Amino acid sequence: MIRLTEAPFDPGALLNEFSQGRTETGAVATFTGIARAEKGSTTVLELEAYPGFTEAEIGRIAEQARRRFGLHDFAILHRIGKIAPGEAIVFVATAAGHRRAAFEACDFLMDYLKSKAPFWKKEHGPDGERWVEPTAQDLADRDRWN
Amino acid sequence: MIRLTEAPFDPGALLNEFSQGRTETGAVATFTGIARAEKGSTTVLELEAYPGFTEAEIGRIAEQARRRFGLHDFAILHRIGKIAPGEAIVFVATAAGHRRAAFEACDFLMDYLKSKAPFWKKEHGPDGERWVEPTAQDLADRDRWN
Amino acid sequence: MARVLLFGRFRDLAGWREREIAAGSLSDLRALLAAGDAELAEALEGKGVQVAVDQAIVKGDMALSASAEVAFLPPMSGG
Amino acid sequence: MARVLLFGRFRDLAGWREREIAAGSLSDLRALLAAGDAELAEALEGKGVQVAVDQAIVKGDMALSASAEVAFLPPMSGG
Repeated sequence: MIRLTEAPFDPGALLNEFSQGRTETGAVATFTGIARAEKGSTTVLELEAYPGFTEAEIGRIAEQARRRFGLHDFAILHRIGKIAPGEAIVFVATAAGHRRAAFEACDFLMDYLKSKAPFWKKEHGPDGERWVEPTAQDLADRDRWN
Repeated sequence: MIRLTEAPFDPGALLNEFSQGRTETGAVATFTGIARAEKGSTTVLELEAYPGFTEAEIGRIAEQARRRFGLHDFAILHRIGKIAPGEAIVFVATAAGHRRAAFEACDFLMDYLKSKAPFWKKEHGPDGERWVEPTAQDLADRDRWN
Repeated sequence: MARVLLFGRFRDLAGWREREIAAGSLSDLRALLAAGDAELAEALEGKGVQVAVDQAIVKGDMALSASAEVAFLPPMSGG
Repeated sequence: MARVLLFGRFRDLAGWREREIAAGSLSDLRALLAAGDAELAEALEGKGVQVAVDQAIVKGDMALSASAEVAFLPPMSGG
């Protein structure tokens, strides 16, 4: 499942839906990214996607993760539009037979989403707004998988 | 939060409760371990703990994880007693400022729980029952953190 | 007419998000954009910028069909 | 009287989970267990087995108080 949404979402409901009826999976790892207030310096985060293209690009990488880590399944939900501090921005769940594969695939997908997925992110704060690009750490994290 | 429970639990509700009101956390990683049917060879899993001692030992390692990875918070819930295939055995959640710390702490805690925490695990199946001890992989996983 | 889409900081820089522009190739399109807005055209040549034609990333120049969708994509950052 | 607890496969092997046994030290306790059940006593000496006295892991021999709780713990495996 790959989905973009403009509305706030419920990570717990997604985790339960994702885990349900799995009698051979063994391991479900999740990551929830939450908008940070940055001690008041960010009041709203704004995420833009390229509808159609963004889902297709994520799908391409998710299929690569499925093969590389032998995933049984994955779910990726990403907020777009304006997001308040404390709200979830992204939710990734991975299911595998054993925990190592589930953890690594979840980590891999998040590194991809942070540094290479077609999203553009703007921080709005009391001092105005600024576009955010991947940090050196994001690029180094991504390069671990090459 | 560290808790043992004999009753089935709801990982989604735990994730939401854990994530709520965090405006500086940024990253929540979770792991849910699910009892596998092993294609019918396991019908019931039975987990035993040493009440009091088990929670205290987990608490000692969780505090170590909190310091090592700079965690904002953690939650560990572990089933004991009889568990049917498809039911959750263990849930670990970690909260940190950034995703690397949240992932690594969750991974570290699971390696500990699988190989060193005071639990004893019996598989019941059509061919009888057997006690399960940590695999060579479990021990190798744990030794990554030394 | 190519449908030109600007994302992220390009949209703020240009002051528009979507325009119909008649251009036979990507290089023609870049020249037309530069004639109207030199600052935007320079930003579109920046490090890490990608171009998608009909929702596929392309490198270098290419001919554009009459109904092409051309998107200029600043460095990406999700999550 | 020490309160002796067996966990995991030790309980199945011995056929009991908890017993009160009068023993002044861990080595006395092991000798008493061996006199009653040689197979159990041997298993308790196995690789990876740990002993907790009053819920703290101990190594080697030690004196036991009259109200000591002694637990024999097979190799652990959760999750």
